Amino acid sequence: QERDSFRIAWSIYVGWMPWGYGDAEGIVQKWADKYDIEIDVVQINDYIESINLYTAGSFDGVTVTNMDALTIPAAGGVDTTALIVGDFSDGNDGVVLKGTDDLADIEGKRVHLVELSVSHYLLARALETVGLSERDIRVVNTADADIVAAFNSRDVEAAVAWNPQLGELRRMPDANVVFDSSQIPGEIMDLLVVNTEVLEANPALGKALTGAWYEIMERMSGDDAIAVEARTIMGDAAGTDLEGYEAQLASTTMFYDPADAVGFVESGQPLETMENVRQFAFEHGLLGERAPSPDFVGIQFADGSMLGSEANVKFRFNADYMRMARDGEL
Amino acid sequence: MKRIINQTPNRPTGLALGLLPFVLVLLVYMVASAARLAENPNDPLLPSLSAMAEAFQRLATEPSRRTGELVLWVDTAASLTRLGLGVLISMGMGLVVGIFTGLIPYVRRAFSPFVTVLSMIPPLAVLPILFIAFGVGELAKVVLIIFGIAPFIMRDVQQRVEELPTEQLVKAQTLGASTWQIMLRVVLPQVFPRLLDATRLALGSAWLFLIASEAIAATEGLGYRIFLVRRYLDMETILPYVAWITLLAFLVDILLRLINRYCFPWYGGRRS
Amino acid sequence: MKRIINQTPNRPTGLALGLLPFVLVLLVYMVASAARLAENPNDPLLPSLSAMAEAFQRLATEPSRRTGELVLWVDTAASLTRLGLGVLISMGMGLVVGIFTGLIPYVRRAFSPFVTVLSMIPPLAVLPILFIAFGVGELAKVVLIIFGIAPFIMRDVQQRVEELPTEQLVKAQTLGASTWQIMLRVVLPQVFPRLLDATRLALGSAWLFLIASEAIAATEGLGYRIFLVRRYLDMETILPYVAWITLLAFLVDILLRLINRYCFPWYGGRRS
Amino acid sequence: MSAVTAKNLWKEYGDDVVLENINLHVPAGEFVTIVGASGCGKSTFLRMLLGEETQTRGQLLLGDAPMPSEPGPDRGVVFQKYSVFPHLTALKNVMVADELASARLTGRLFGGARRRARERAMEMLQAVGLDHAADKYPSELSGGMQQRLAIAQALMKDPKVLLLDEPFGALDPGIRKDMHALILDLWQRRGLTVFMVTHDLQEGFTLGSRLLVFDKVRHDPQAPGAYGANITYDIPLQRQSAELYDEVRERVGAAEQELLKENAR
Amino acid sequence: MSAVTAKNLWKEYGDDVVLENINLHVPAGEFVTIVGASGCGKSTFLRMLLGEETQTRGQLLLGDAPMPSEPGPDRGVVFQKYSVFPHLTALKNVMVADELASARLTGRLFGGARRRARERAMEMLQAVGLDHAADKYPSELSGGMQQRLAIAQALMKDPKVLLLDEPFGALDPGIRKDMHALILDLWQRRGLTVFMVTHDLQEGFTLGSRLLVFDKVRHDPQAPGAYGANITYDIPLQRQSAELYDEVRERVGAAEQELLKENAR
Ligand SMILES: Nc1ncnc2c1ncn2[C@@H]1O[C@H](COP(=O)(O)OP(=O)(O)OP(=O)(O)O)[C@@H](O)[C@H]1O
Ligand SMILES: Nc1ncnc2c1ncn2[C@@H]1O[C@H](COP(=O)(O)OP(=O)(O)OP(=O)(O)O)[C@@H](O)[C@H]1O
Ligand SMILES: [Mg+2]
Ligand SMILES: [Mg+2]
Repeated sequence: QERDSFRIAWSIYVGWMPWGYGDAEGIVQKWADKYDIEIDVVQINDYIESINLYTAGSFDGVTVTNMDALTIPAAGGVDTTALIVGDFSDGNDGVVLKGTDDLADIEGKRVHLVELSVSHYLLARALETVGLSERDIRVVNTADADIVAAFNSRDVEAAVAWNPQLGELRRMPDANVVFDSSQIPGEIMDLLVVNTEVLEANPALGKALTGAWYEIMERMSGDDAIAVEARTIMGDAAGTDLEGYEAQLASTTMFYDPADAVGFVESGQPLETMENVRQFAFEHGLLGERAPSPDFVGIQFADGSMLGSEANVKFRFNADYMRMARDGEL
Repeated sequence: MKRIINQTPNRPTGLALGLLPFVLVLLVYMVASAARLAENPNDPLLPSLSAMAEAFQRLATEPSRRTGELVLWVDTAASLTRLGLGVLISMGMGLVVGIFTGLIPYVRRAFSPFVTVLSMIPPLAVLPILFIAFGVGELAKVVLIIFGIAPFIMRDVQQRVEELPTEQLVKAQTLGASTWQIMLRVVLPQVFPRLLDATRLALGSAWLFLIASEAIAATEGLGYRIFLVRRYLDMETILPYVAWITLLAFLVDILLRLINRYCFPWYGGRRS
Repeated sequence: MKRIINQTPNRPTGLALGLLPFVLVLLVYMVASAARLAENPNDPLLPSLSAMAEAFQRLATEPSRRTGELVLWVDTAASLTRLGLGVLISMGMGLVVGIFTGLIPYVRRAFSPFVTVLSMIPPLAVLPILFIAFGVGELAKVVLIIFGIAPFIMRDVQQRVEELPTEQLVKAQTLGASTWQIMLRVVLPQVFPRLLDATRLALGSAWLFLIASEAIAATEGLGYRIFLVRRYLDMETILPYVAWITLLAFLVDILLRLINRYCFPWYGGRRS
Repeated sequence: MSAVTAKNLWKEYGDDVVLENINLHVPAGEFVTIVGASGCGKSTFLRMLLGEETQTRGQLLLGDAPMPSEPGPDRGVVFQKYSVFPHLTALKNVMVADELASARLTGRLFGGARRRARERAMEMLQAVGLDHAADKYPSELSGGMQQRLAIAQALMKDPKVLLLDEPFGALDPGIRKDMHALILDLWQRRGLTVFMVTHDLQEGFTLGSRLLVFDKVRHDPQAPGAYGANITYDIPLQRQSAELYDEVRERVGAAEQELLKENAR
Repeated sequence: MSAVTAKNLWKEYGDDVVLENINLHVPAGEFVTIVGASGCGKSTFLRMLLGEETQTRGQLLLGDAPMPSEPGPDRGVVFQKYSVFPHLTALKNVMVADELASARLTGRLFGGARRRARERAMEMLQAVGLDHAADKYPSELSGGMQQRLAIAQALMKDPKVLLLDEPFGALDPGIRKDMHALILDLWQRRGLTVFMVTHDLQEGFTLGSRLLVFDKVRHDPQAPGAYGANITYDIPLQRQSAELYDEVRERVGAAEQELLKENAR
């Protein structure tokens, strides 16, 4: 049904900081006014909680990775559309070992990570590359906020983390990043997803959000004073500074230009990635105990191709709005 | 008509009244759940009672796909072990520190303000320090519980010791007791049931710290499971787990009451 | 030589003794910090006292580059507002429910078991449910505090009401008081100081829940800040914040004591 | 006019018989003292007169009507402890009686009504000799003063019957004698019917106009609760109460002085 | 032989003078009863005899040596309340005296030593008439029985001096008389020196062999703490104690019966 007031949740992460900036600087407001709607952008501290709230219907959209979008809202029956693919992790997630720089040495260790998150997925992909499986290690669920402190403890030898924590781990003496997401480029995507039904009934929401996003992108990219100031503000909001934030950006492939994003989404990569992801998710019970096979949830891609059940499509990649941005139709 | 404060329900009415709120909550839940499920049968938020019962049974009786363990029992054993250790050590520390600070003026002056300040520090905020000092294994979890409840128990025991009538201490001295003998034969046995009362009061916090520590770094445990499955909003697991924890908390509380009743028949008990 | 229980330090000795543990802890910290910093001057774990003092001063006096606000004061105001609201509402609920369940047998039978069960549910475990039910605004944080401490206060107030000597209630009736008047003029004023005592006991948990809820969804607040910088292990901020929270907790506790002392001169007070 | 009548009165708690077949007729204006072994049911009987407990068999009449089933303003009461409200000053403890009657909703009076209630209360405090302590809290009063206050409070509603459960049990012997003088004075002047439980046989004899002894007549060692207590002695104390009053007053004042003088060297 | 001697004894708390220039000489074997207004320092004096408090000026001698500065086994004590250990049965409350003496480290005896301590304790319980209640906890005993127990406990160490601070203050008059008989009996048989504080003047006169009255001689209304109490009367009660004992015993037994008979119709 048609509405004129919407709520979007975001959480602190390098690729999503622009939302906070756009909200504070009035850019989101400006675009919402243009389409005569209201958009409330809310920061949620705890990433998982923000997704849960979206799934429960408290929000119309949320910032999320491709994997969590599949396993939480989509598997929970909420038809979800990836409206904007903002970036993919290109070294922002990594496996860190103490005292060795060989990934194979991970065998038999207790690995600290946020269980069932993209870190877990990254670990699974990393283990494949050295012919190991999850059975060869022991996963210890560790809260993302505490992983840095935990790694300082003598009995922790291995961890998987994302930025900014990864940066902190990297700086510690004796720590080595033995595998990172730049070795599986494009597999960990940072998205803005919205509820499909809401989007279909209110295309203005999609247009306003996409328009705002790419205006922010334009502002923050480059080296002019405005861009530097924007990145300073984002760094500050993330609890670090300009330098720290730029270090994080360096390991992120931002799609500053909508054309790049459209190109990425329309390539075959998302399908390939989601195939891996859904197998992983199924193996770990992330699709729910009642999911009989990975095909339980259907995934639709920008070119119309499909994975899984066509009767139960709950996760869709949509390039329409990014294309409009590319073509200047917003 | 009597004033309402002078009216007492008879036994069956009383029982029925006591059940009423539970039945009401259950009904409200069932209606809300049915309404949500009618809209979206996959909605994870308010699963039906039968789905929860099924999930609980599965957790209790079917080996997990990933680890081959009976999840519920593994979690329960792990959590109760941590809780038990943390609480027992806290009790020991509370007893020793409380008796010394309560009984010996010099020790009281030296440690009582320190313990008071210690008890005001929010333990969750100093987690990083605990990690670094005690690692992230079982020890850290037990230490978090101790850090959370031991200062409280120490203060409570100290107060109970200070409340002992001076008359008793004087009497013991006129019977020739030394400080050590007074501790052993007069103070310790009288403080023990009060220690159990203090522990009962502290158990709520102990459960909280247990869950918080398991949420932060663990491979099994009741809190671990809840925070893990929270990742995919698996209320089918969370709600039965919450009920299970509540039941366990209840049983531990009753156990402590019974110990007090049967081991210390002379003790009238503190209300609460 | 007197027995050690009969020896009391004089005032200056007592004060010195009380300071001793604090000085010791400080010394140990300084030595440990210096040792770590000598090894690695960038070590974030145990910052020097001067670094912490600097960080604290910066937070307290320099406007944030991003928002132009004085971070420490914004955080403190936000947290105290939530805490205050949560605690006040809990007190109100505790007072009303406690008086009714304590005084009126029918109400007691109906709600007392329910409140008991409610007080056993670990609030952290139902955190996700609370956020969904109450949104992520201020309301949810306040509700978490209420959920965490109101059942405790209700039970405590109920017990205090039940402890009122029957003689008083009978006396009031022989003076012609109705149930409502008994509540208003006999029970309420007598229970009020006890309510403050119960609140003091519950404040530790209230802080805990405040910090936990701010960790999950907030844009300012003491718990939010600690959580935010925890990712960077920024102990320069965390430790002064912990000290600050401890100080605030202390002041609130003292405030409640003073209110009790001055507003209820007839009330001897419950120890603890 | 008869104040209280009991006809074949029984009180049982489950299988425990506390009072067994009590028959009693007390005319208005009597001062009944009740003694008996601990646990024999004296307080229970008083609680029945209060309306706190109901008989399980038989009849209990107040005047000609059945005893009301809950406490009310026609029967005042003073217990051994906890009779006064610790959170109110002496004056307010007494004023509260008028406030409750006049302000059904708030239980408080304001303005002129408050001033009048205050005056009435001050008079009552004066009557029990507490006017100098009007602004003190009960915890600041001695045990004897607290009991004076409790009596003042109980008399504010002008009850026909005054019930006293060991009112002086916790007081020192000297103070106790002052209290005897006070209660006799009030009984005289106000024409009260008084029921007073006491543990002090002496007190029972010297104070009342009639003494009741409660005791179990039958005993079953196997089942201590099988039989209840009855009135085993009902002794009219043969003195004109006015005379008695003077006599007691004299004795109270003089006794201690004499003792001291006699024995001093 | 002199048991207790006070020479120019003062006791001050800061600026508050509690006791002022007390001079006293009590030979061994006396039964000293102490009376005085509330708060005048009777308990303080007793606490000084106990060693709990120290004089601020003057001398206090036990025998010929200065009073020890803390309580010890040569001076037994019974308070009004809390004298016995609630967590021990009556028997163990008495046994504990021997256990503490013989087992310095554990405070417990085993085997034969335990049996002997048990026998001694049973004898003492018998002496105070509590042998039938040996296995009861204090909370299961009546007030009078608790005080008997406290006395038994206090006598286990064979103290030369027995200090009693209103030991019967909380008891009913009837029971109080039994206790008087008991304490006189023990005093007689064991040759104790007894100091007993009481609020009951009557008790002070009939029980002791010597009565001390504590009172303030000087008063300063501006500064109530400026002057302390002194001994204003020191009355030797001129009776042979054996006679007295018999007399009291008779009175106690007979008094109530007579009262009842006289007045019964
Ligand atoms: N609510 C009750 N339920 C069951 N038994 C009761 C109740 N109230 C009193 N009793 C019993 O009734 C008996 C009489 O009690 P009551 O208090 O009337 O004695 P009493 O004569 O006042 O004793 P005392 O002199 O010690 O005050 C006691 O055995 C007591 O246990
Ligand atoms: N530790 C103390 N510090 C200061 N003042 C004290 C202390 N102990 C007693 N006092 C004061 O000494 C005075 C005498 O007290 P004490 O208890 O000896 O009186 P008492 O004669 O035993 O009275 P009562 O008959 O009420 O028992 C009182 O005014 C009391 O306030
Ligand atoms: Mg009674
Ligand atoms: Mg005294």
